[in-house]
Amino acid sequence: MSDIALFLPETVCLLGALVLFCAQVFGARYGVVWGLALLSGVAAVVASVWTWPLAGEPFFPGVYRVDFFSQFVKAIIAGGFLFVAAISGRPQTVRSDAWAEMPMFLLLATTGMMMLTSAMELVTLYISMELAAYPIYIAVALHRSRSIGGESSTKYMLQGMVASAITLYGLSFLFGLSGSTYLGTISSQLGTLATQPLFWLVVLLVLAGFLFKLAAFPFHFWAPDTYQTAPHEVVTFVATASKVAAIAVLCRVVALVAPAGVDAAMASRVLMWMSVAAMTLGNLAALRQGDLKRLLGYSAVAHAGYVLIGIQTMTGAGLTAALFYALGYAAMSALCFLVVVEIGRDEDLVSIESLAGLHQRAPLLAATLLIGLFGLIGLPPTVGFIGKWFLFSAAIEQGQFVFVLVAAINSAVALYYYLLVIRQAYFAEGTSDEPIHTGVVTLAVAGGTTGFVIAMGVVPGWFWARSVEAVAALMG
Amino acid sequence: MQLLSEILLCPVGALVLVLLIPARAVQAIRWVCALSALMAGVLSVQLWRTYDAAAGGFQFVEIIPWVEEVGISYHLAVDGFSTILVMLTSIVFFTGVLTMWDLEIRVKEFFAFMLLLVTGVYGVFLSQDLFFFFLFYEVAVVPMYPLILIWGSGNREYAAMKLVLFLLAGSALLFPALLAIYHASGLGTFNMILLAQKAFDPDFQIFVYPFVFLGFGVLAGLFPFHGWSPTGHVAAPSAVSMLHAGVLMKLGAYGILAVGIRLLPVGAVYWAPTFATLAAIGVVYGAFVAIRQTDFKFVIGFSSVSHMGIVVLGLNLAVLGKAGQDALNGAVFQMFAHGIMTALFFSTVGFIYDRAHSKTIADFGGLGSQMPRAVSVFIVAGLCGAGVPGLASFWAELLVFLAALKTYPALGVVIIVGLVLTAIYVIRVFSQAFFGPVNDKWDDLRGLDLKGWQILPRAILVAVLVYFGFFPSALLDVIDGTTSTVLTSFR
Amino acid sequence: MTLEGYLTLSLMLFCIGVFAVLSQRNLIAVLIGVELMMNAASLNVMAFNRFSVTDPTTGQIFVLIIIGLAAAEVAIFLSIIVNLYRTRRTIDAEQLTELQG
Amino acid sequence: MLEQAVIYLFAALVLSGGLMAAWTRHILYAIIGLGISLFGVAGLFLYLGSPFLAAMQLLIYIGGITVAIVFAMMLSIAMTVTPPERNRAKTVFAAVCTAAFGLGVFQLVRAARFPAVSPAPEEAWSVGAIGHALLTHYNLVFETLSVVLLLAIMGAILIARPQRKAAS
Amino acid sequence: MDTLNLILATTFAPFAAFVLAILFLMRQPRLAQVVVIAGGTLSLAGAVSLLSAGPVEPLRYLWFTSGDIQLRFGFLLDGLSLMFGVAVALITLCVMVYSLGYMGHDPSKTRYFAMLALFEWAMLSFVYAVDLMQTFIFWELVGLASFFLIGFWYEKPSATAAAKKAFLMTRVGDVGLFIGVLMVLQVAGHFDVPGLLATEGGLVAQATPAVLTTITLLIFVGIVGKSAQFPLHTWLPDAMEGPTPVSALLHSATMVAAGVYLMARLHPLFMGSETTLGIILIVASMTALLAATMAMVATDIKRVLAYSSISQLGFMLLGLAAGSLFAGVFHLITHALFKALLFLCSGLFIHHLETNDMAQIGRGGGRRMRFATAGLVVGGAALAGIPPLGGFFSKEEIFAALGHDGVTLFSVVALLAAFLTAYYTFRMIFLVTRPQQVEAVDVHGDHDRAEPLSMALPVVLLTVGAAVAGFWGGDIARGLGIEAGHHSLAAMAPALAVVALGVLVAWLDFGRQTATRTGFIARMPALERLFTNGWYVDAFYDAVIVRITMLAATILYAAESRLLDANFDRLGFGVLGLGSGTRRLQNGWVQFYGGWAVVLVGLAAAYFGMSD
Repeated sequence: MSDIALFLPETVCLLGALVLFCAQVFGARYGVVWGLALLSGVAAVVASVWTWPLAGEPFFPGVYRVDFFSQFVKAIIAGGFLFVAAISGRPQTVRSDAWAEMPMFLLLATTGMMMLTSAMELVTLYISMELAAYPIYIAVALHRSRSIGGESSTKYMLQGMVASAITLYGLSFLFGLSGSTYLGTISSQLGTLATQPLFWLVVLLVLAGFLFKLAAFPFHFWAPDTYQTAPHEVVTFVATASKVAAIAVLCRVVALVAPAGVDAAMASRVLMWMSVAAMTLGNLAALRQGDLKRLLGYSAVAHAGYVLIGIQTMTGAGLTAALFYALGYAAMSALCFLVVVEIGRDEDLVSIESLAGLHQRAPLLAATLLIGLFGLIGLPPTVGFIGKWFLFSAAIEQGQFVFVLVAAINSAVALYYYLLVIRQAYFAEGTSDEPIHTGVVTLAVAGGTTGFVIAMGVVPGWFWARSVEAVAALMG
Repeated sequence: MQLLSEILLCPVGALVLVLLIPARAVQAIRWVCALSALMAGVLSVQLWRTYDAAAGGFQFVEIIPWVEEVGISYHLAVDGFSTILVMLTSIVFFTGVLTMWDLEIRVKEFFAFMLLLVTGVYGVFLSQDLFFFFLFYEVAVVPMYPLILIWGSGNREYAAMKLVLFLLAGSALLFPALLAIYHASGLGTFNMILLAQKAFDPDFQIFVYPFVFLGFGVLAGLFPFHGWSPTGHVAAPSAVSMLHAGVLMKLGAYGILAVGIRLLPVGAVYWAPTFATLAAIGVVYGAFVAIRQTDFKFVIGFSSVSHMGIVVLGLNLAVLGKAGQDALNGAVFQMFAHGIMTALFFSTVGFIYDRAHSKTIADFGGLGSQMPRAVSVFIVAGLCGAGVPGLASFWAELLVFLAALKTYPALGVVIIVGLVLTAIYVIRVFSQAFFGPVNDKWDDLRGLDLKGWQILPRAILVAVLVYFGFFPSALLDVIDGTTSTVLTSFR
Repeated sequence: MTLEGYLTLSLMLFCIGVFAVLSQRNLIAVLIGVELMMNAASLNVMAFNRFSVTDPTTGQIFVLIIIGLAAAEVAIFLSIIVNLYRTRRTIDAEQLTELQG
Repeated sequence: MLEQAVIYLFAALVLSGGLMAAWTRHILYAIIGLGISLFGVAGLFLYLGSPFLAAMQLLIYIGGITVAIVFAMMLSIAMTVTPPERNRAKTVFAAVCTAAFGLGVFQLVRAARFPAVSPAPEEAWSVGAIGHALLTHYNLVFETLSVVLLLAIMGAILIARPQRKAAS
Repeated sequence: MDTLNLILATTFAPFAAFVLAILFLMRQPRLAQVVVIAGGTLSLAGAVSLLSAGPVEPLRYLWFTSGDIQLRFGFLLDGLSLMFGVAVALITLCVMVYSLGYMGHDPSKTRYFAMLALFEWAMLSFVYAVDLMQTFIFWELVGLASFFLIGFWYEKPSATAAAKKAFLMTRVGDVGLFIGVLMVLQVAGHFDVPGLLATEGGLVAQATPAVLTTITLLIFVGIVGKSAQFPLHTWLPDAMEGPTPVSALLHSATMVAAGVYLMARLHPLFMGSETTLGIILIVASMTALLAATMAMVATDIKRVLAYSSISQLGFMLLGLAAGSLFAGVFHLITHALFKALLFLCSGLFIHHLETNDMAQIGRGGGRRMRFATAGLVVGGAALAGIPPLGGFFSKEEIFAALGHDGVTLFSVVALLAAFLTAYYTFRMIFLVTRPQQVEAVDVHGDHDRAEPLSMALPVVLLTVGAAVAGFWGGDIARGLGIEAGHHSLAAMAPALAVVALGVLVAWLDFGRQTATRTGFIARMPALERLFTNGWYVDAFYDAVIVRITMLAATILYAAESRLLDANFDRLGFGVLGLGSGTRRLQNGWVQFYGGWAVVLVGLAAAYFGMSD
């Protein structure tokens, strides 16, 4: 019973996937499927939040850990799924014969991500990673236009496979170095392991798969392509839930090796350089983009860099900041993609030009986009500002002044392309004045998420306290 | 709720209201803004009257813990400086709303952004928490982009982008610096009053101070990082220029003062000669460049560079001890005076532009007979800019020049000679645009001069300039006590 | 053969896989490269399982899972290739350059 | 001695098959190379103490995966008939990258110290033990694998099938 | 009324009038006139009653405090300020009344009268100021009023240009004064004039000689600007573009005399520095001579008067610098009266005959305008120094002061200037009153309309004043607390002689029936050109100073736009270019992407390998 309680969120997701599978088999109308998906999403969120006070290790000891960290992140991931489900009322860019399956795949991926945050054993970790990845590979390929979806899904999956093979190779060494697949056991041997350079390389290899998910340099090349050409709803999922899961597992791994102290400095340094490269490349490449989703893809690369600032500190404060930022980032990019979904209803590709006149056609969407982009820029009163504040603060605490300076300059550079988007939405005159009709559910979600982004920015205290608690559970 | 929160609430509340009012109810939106501005004004005057200048220091303190784990709190308090700067903001806010009363395009959005901007400005002046200080700082800066872009004129896209990029590049310097201050203190608090009591390691101060100074300096129009300012002024709509030059640029100077000088005294002293020179160059340079401008707003823009140079110069001289009191008094006074003055400038130029659709000086001629009131108002502002006694900025310049002369005689002489340059560009505008043969082209402007309530905002600004021109002690008494407190660490 | 020998062998296999992934033009051949990489990892695990680990079931299950996942992966990737081939009429990695910049 | 020789033979198979797969321009040869290499790996598994895995490797990999690849190969008739030219620059690039990676890892592996234990008793290697572990310690993994396989099959079918008209 | 209320009424009555007029009476010019003249009258009454009450202790009130600086606002009521105050108030009132006629048809009358009121307020406050900073402030405000009044007819480009020139050139002087004043503060720690002048603990005692010299020289720079001394004198002739009453009031009688007044006020300080006195002597004597030469060749009556003002101001400064406070102040007051008179007379001519040219005035029948002609002759005689008119005595005092140390170069120059003064003055009188023929112009008949009461009355009043002013010397000396010297006829002889010579030459050139009506200078064309072009000072300014300033502005503006701004833009575009470059990394070759990952992992491995 208690095992079921501890495993409740994943169970709910799996059950939801099963129900969706059945619905699909029986040829239910998409409206029904959508309703069920929403229901599953709500149930998953509720289940995750319900399990917040719980802690324990279901199945066999050491395999799977349920603590506040994992459940907190699961709630976010479930929230991400719910968001995607909510805006998928009419997923036009998804191949029409796959509408019914799409929520199921995403729900399975959600399950994988949830497991990822709890997995304490290498094989479980690996298989969770693949469970989280495969449905997305599939979903990306299910674009209504094969010619658009084909290339990017191929590239995406290919890079994913290579990254996961690298991870796998790393895991094999980890297994060999410690003689165990249990993270608990591995961390207990940290004292001897940490003195070996190979161990740190192996940690890096293991991180490859997660850095890939996070779209961090040098595993970021898929991001712009996939963001640009995958179905809008799927990208939304990739940009929100998937990122959170990746950050969570990065935190998990880093928390594992952080006690190595001085020995961890080199790994930390490597992550720092990755962070610099990611944010610089991401921001620079985004400067000259014409496609909104592609731009957001590069922005995601840059944000991966920002998140790594927190992670590379390998301190509680840094991980807390990274987690906090992950939460905020998911919400912010969700807002942007909500607008993408709405205006890209009939378009395979969403160019920045197509935002022209948005403030007239759909003032609320324009405002949503504005808040989302303000968040990504890092402006108050959104969470983007305080999130960056915490991240930078954690790094400064480690004396990384120049690094933070580089990051701050990066965010100033980033301003340019975000503002161009805002300019298009708010300033350019569109060819059509026709209002964009937005569903009630989408509007509600937009309002809620906007509120969330601002609430996190204005009263960060509660969220920060939760993040602190979560990281305490992680490190403890 | 206490006074300072009430002041802050005025724009915030109005913002919420404006967002709730449908965009078609233009008149309602205007009235909400005007009333909130009026209320803020009344409260600011109350603050000014009730602030106990004799006691000095921080008063009206409000602290609510915000994120206790990291020591962030909602912490409002004012000293003499912020008291008068809050008043400045209120005046410019109110007159700005009135100036834009005729706006017809996207009124709701305009006032929403403007209220956001004003919120940020109030927030910076009132916050005594480093985090909120920076937060409000960013809040104040960013609405400039849409404001210029959508309601601006001329090369607005370029100007808006340039402005925001410059300013946020500045805040990129601030970001690590402020955090470094927080961590170096080891106090675990962002409370600026507590941080100010902490004696930071001198090497640390010397390292961090330039970041703080330059970061805020960009916003203060510091030479050579002033490029955004004239371009931005030119493109912006009048109320935005008013707020921008009148108040926003003061944020930069105030930041240098509140963070740089208060928290990092040793660094400030170490760097003061360098930065004082830079500021002095800006004073003369801005004046020279203004002479060659062909556009009203560019003249004003470069004059702002020049005048803000005086402020920054004053701040730097303040820490050098020889005439610190005068320098700092002068700098703060100049912030106020320049704020009102440029607000007046832009309010009027905007008015003329809205009617004539030209800002080119050479296009006009003899405008004095066509729009005598608008021109008179502009002349008052111009004379204030030229440092004519009887208008507020004379005192400010007097004090700063005095300090400059005492501290660096040669530099002092140079910037005082710069007064001639100031006179040149001011008089040049007068004689080219307002005097001289009447240009028939603008005869249809005769009926369009300031009238009725349009006079009100300009009259308020002129009245303020004259009032403090004759009764400087009304400001100086408030400033002086705080100045001595700030400067105790430099004696 | 010693543990080091196996490790070197698997590293070489991994590198061969990497080389195949990076140099082959046919996407199927690229997939083969990935398979080689995964096999290298399997070989590693089994070697450690033999020489460094007390409980040999762990490694075996690890490899079993790897094989299973490889099967799933191949299935999905092949279907994606098929999907690609339908419109592009090619599975040449070098011709997939529509998305750039 | 003989055992060692066989082990080296399998190792040679692994490498040569791999090289063949990696170098050839003909997809068919590549698949054959893969088969050889996998066969070698299976053989090594045998000598590393796990006949079970060797069998699995043969069954699933060579029997399943390779065959699937062959089917897929038939799609791309054009590339099968006229293998594409080798892109010299890319090959060099690939070689350099690979070498950097290989050398980097190699120097660390060589320097690394791994725990050495005496070989486990024979019964620990039994298939029964594996089965037991799969149902106890690794039940989660085992269940998950089934989900993954299921979704992979569904996904593969969904992606590869010709597009139908919308079902809604 | 006690002194405080009296002085406040004196100074602030015009201010109140100004505020009322400018804010509320733009549409009611008649009412504005009344208000302003009422204010002026009140001032005059106040000034007179203050003078009659005699000197009192200075009044001081704290204006503001900044650190250790205390700025006071107050009134210094000693003989000097009381006398000059009355002169100012009197002449101002005269000019105001005169303007009723002169500006009667101007549409912007209110603005005009308001500015006159502003001027009077500023000037009186300046005169009575007890604090050096207060002095400076009102000195500036006086200049401001001057700017507006010169440019009153702003549609006229020449007026605008003149106003601009006046403002800027006096600004140059003001900068010197400003620095000087600030230096005073640095040395003395306060601005209190009586305190600075005190023989014990005053500035002379506090400052080292070098500092004192610097300070006084800086203050003198201000005086040079305001009192139109060489080389900053060129704005004054141009300032004649303003309405003639304004010229009478500001640009001859009162405002330009502010410089002289300031020197008189601070006389003890100047006496403390020999160097400064020497320089002042040189500058003042040069000015007196140069301006006189220019007046010789001018044809515009107002310009002649303007040059003469410059020259006479030079005389005053000569007197002061020669050590005689009395000489300077005496000449200041007499000059104020007769020069105001001369301007008002010229205004009558100009108003009626609508020409500035002396010859045309003469031909147009100027001499038939009785009040104007009478005033012109009396005032001219006073200017030339014909006894027993005002100018004779005051100028005599200056010669005496100069001759105190024997015959010096300065005395000679002054005599030369006095000769020229007599010459050009009578040239003016003769050109107006003795034209070769009078053309039949239709304006002859109605002299009442030509010289209405409002304009005639002040002329008459000032004519009387100019005539009798010479006999006030004793009173003025007493007011200053100085024993007036008595000069023997022998001492007066040279001056009388040169004046007589001047008149004679003027008669020969212009007065007699057969005169050619060209000056003797026409026989020296080079010199004539030099004089006509004002010794090429303006040309020098245009060619050098203005050009250098504008060149600097141009260069800096070019630097701003091409160097600074362009480079920031370039930086921005550079980053954008980097962006385009970075995009090329994403070249579409998926294997290239993989290569990155692999090679970087290899590099990381190498990095970790280095740890040993």
